[in-house]
Order: sequence, then C-alpha cells, then structure tokens
Amino acid sequence: MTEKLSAPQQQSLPLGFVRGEPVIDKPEDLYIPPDALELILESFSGPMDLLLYLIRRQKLEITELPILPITRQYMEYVEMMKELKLELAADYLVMAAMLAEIKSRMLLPRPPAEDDDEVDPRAELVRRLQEYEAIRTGAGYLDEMPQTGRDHFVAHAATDAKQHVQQQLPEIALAELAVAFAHAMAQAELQHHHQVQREKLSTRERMSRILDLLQTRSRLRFADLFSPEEGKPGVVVSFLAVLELVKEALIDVVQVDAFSEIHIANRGQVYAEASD
Amino acid sequence: MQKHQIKQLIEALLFVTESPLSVAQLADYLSEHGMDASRNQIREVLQELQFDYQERGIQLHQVASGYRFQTRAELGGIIAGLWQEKPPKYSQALLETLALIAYRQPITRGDIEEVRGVSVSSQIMKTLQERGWVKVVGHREVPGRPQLYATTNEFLDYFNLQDLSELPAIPEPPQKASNTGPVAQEKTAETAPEESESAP
Amino acid sequence: MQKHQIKQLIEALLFVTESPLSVAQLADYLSEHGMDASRNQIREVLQELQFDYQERGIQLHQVASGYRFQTRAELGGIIAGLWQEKPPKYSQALLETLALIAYRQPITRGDIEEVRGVSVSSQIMKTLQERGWVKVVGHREVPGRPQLYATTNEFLDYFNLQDLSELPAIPEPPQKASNTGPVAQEKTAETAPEESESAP
Repeated sequence: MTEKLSAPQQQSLPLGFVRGEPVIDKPEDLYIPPDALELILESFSGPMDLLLYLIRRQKLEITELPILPITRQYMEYVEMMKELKLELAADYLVMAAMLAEIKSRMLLPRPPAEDDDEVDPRAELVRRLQEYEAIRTGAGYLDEMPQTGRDHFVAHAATDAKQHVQQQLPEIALAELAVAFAHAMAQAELQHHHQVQREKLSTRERMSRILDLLQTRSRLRFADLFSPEEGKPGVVVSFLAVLELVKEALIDVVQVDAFSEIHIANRGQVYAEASD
Repeated sequence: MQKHQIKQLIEALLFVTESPLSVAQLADYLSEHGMDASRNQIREVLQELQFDYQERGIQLHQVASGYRFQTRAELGGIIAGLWQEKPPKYSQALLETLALIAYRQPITRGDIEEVRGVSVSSQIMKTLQERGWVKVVGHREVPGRPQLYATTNEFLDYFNLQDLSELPAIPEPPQKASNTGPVAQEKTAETAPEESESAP
Repeated sequence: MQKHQIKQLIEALLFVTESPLSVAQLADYLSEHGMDASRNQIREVLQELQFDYQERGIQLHQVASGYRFQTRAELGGIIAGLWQEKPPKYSQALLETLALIAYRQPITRGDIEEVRGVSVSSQIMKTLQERGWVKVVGHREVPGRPQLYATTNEFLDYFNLQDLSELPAIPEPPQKASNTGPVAQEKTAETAPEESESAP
C-alpha cells in the first residue's frame, strides 16, 4: 500500500490530482502513512468523490450501494480528516450524517403493509451519486477536449492597415450652428445689456468677400464691386457692404480727382503701401 | 469589387481580428464599406476558404461566435513548446463545476453544491467568470432569488465547439426518488430524519 | 517527419508567434523538437509558402527580423475600418465661435470674446482654419490691427449652402419663448434692450 503511494505513476485510472500529479490509487485498507494522508484526502474533490471511490473500490454498481460497509469506511476517513483538522471536513460531515440516517432507516423493521410503497432509503443518495458520476464524466470530457492555447492556437497575421486609419473629423449639423449662435447671443445680452443688431447676412457676406479680394489686390475699382448679373439686389448689397466697411473703418474709399475712378483699399494702405 | 477581392478581404479580416467573425459581422463590415455581398455569398467564400486551407498548417474553423483560423490539431503539441509557460491545468473541482454549468444550465450555485456535495468555492466561480466562460443569465424565482449560471460563446470557442449539442453526451440527470422540488442538501441531511416516515 | 509536415509546422509557427521568425530561429526550433531541417530546406519551404500565398488576402513577407504573414497591401485601406474610431464632437465653445464668425462676419477675435464673455482659445481658431471653414480676410485698422475672420466657400459647401443668406434664421433662445422664466437673470435679458442700445 505504501509503495503504491510512493509510486503513483503506475498506469491505472487516476483518482484525482495532487499538486498536479495524478494519484492513481488509494490504499486498500485504512492504514495510511500519516505524512501522505493529507495529500490523499485532499485528492478527493468532495464527499461524493470519496463515496464514489469507496463504491468503485468494491467493484460495485452505484445502484447496489452497500450502505453498511460504505458508511463504516466513510466514517473512518472522516475521523482522520477531523484529526488532521482539515477544513474540508465540514462538507464531509454533512454526508456522514446522511449516510448515518440511511443506515438507521435500513436497520429499522418495516411494517409489511407499507412495504410496496416504501422508497428505498438509499434511493436519493443513489440518484445523487449517479448524477455526480455523470458530471464527473463530463468534467473528464472537458479536460480531454481540444482547448485553445493547449491543443490549438489562434492564427493571426500582421497588418499595416492601422496606418491607413484616418482621424475622422467631427460633424456639425447646420441647425446646431444656429442654436450655438442663438446661445452665444443670449449670453451676450445677459452680459452686455445691449441688443445685438442683426444685419442682413448677405451684406456681411459681401463685406467678407470684399475684404478677401483686398487681401490679394491692394486696391479695387469701385465699379468692379458690382456685377450686372446680380441685378439690382446685388448692387444694393455691395453698396451697403461698402458703406458698412467704411463705417466700421475697415476700408478707405479713395478718389484722386473729381469724377475720376473711385477705388477702395484696405484702411491704411492708401497711406502706407505696407501690407501683411 | 470583384469576388476574388471580397474573398481576399474576408480572409485578411479573419486573420487580423482578435475574436472570431460571424457571417453577420462580415456582412455588416462589407456593407459598411460599400461592398455588397449577400450572406450566402459570404458563406460560400468561407466554404471555399475552408477547402483552400484543408491541407495547410492552419485551418479555418467554425466555433460558436464565428469563424477563425487556428493551427492544425496535430501540430498543437509541438507548437505548445513555443511558450515557456505550460498551458493551464484545471483542478478537478473547477472542471466539475464547469461541467455542471455546461451540461445542466441554467443552474444555481445551490444546484452545483447539491450535486458535488461541497460548497462552491468563490474562487472557482470568479475564475470561470473572469475567463468569460460563465455568466449570470437570470434568477430562479424562489426565496433568495439565486442567480442562474450558464456558459458563454467564449466557453464554446475555447473548447472549439459550435454549440452545446456538440458536447460529448453524459447520462441525463436521474429522476428524483421521492418528493418533488429542489430540496437543499442540508435539509435532507439534517432535518429530514426527524420528520420522515422512518420514525415509527 | 515528412517534408509537408515540416512545411505545415513552419506555416503554423509563423501564424502564432508575436514577432517575425528568422530562418535561424526556425532551424533552432525544429532541431530542439527533434526535426532536422537544414537552413536551405527551411528557405525552400518559406519560398514555397510565399508562392502559395501570392494571390491570397495575406502574404508571407520578409522583414528585417524575419518572416511574417501580413495582410495584402491593397487591402490596408479597407481593413483600417476595423480600427476606425467614431469622430469626436466639437465643443460648445467652438460651435459658438464658428456661429459668430458665420453670422457676424467679418469679425475679430475681440468681437467674439465680447459676445461670448470669455477669451477665444487659439486652438479653436486653429481648428476652424485647419478645417478650412474660416479664414482671415483683413485687419481692422484699430490699435493692434486685429485680424478679421470670415467663413470660406468650403464652409458653405460643407453645410450645403449657396450663400450665407441661406443660414437658418436664429431660433429664439428657449428662455425668451416662455414668459414664466424662473431665473431672475432672464428678466434682465428681456428688459435690457429697451434701456438703451449704447449702454456698454
């Protein structure tokens, strides 16, 4: 028995694993060298595992559960666990109580009349053992199944695609712009207590356009600001824009001689040709 | 885009994504990028790819959450040697808990404890959830509303399965012998003796 | 081990390692695992693999530190979509600045600051100019010659406008619509215009 313990690698169905090493067999009787006992007891995954082992050792079917000898053996294991003060003993005690109960029921004489209806007191335990055994089998299947990172590996390839990722620019809806303007203006009114005038947008746009033209050409002929295709409204808008630009001191209107051509230029440019 | 280009693209996508890609995900990706390929066309491409790689060192495999390329099964043992760390070896307790959740889902912690006869260690449940193999899918409407656990697609992916029906069969749970309804194990063990018919 | 198995193994190894593998690394690995393949044989296998993958979505490339599989160059643009992030949102400050430039152009930074009551960050002006929506159209001839900002044609194009007159009418600020404004400040805002135009 001792040698089986010290040489646990012999081929047989492993009962469990102790620190990663398979435990192939348990001692045939209850003599266990003290230093090995803890390892043996810990190799059971629970009271059901121990019970199953005890039944299997007698080469019996679960349904034949020999309650008397099994209970005796089980209790002896549990006693050893208690001596070792193994924490896992608690779960084993619950099972011990159940076995004791079944044993006591089986020892009681049964009234003959109720014999047919009487459920075998072992039935519930047998059911649980069968279910546990099924699950133990399932656990074995899982262990044997091909596993990622153990039996096969996911294949990956490198890619240069990340360098093609472009920074997406935020989107704005037109309505958001209007709301933002309204909000800014409402804030302004709160702060400044004055009404902000709302000029016709087309005038302001034309103002921008004239200033933009003056960026590239230092002066413009007044007449060039008007294009006949725009019709009367266009002429009016351009004229208002020029007036507004003059009013805001953004441009100068220059006429060298009476009735000569009128030019407009950036403010200051008339006097100093420097521009930036 | 030509069909062979769509095939190249699908192939490349499968190799660069972290997780497997489903037909639906591929279809979405293609249509978002202005390529129209029906799901059937995509399936056809995947079949072609599976065929193309049949004899190669890697193969296109379908798992629960989609398709992925993985190394040929026979090579696993040799390739595992590439890494210093050995692949994890799971304890009997963890495997039994996982098997219970996989085969008997949805299942409560109490159910697991009843079958295994031991209290379920929180560490094991934590490990299973951290690995993404197990998740809470609801509550059983009994006092205490215990959580019901089930396995995930990641579980199936890890074990190389497409769905639970591919798990090797184990015996069905045997019928309860006596009273119906789940009885807590402690109750059966501790209080039953006083109440049961065994009292004369 | 057969030659085709060595080829499968090399192929699989190239797909599972993080970094490229050199001929020397492959040779070492094979000999460590009891397979003898000369460097020339390995080179031959690599050439074969390069040929096999020529028309596929991924290809075997030689880079400085060895060989690796990578996605076909032409697919980069489409595959990039996998990592494409959703565009961020512009701040309220930027929106208001842009709105002021759009509705009140030409306008200086000082004008914007006066309306908004806070200084305009250079970052915002830079963003708006980089986006091509805003440009400098001149200077106001006052001390400091502040730049005058206006919107561009790109701005109109982006918002699908023919000209600025198509900008939507300013919605009434919501506070003004209801008479029962709960905040005292709102009253100030409503009555302010009546007091005077030249107050500040």
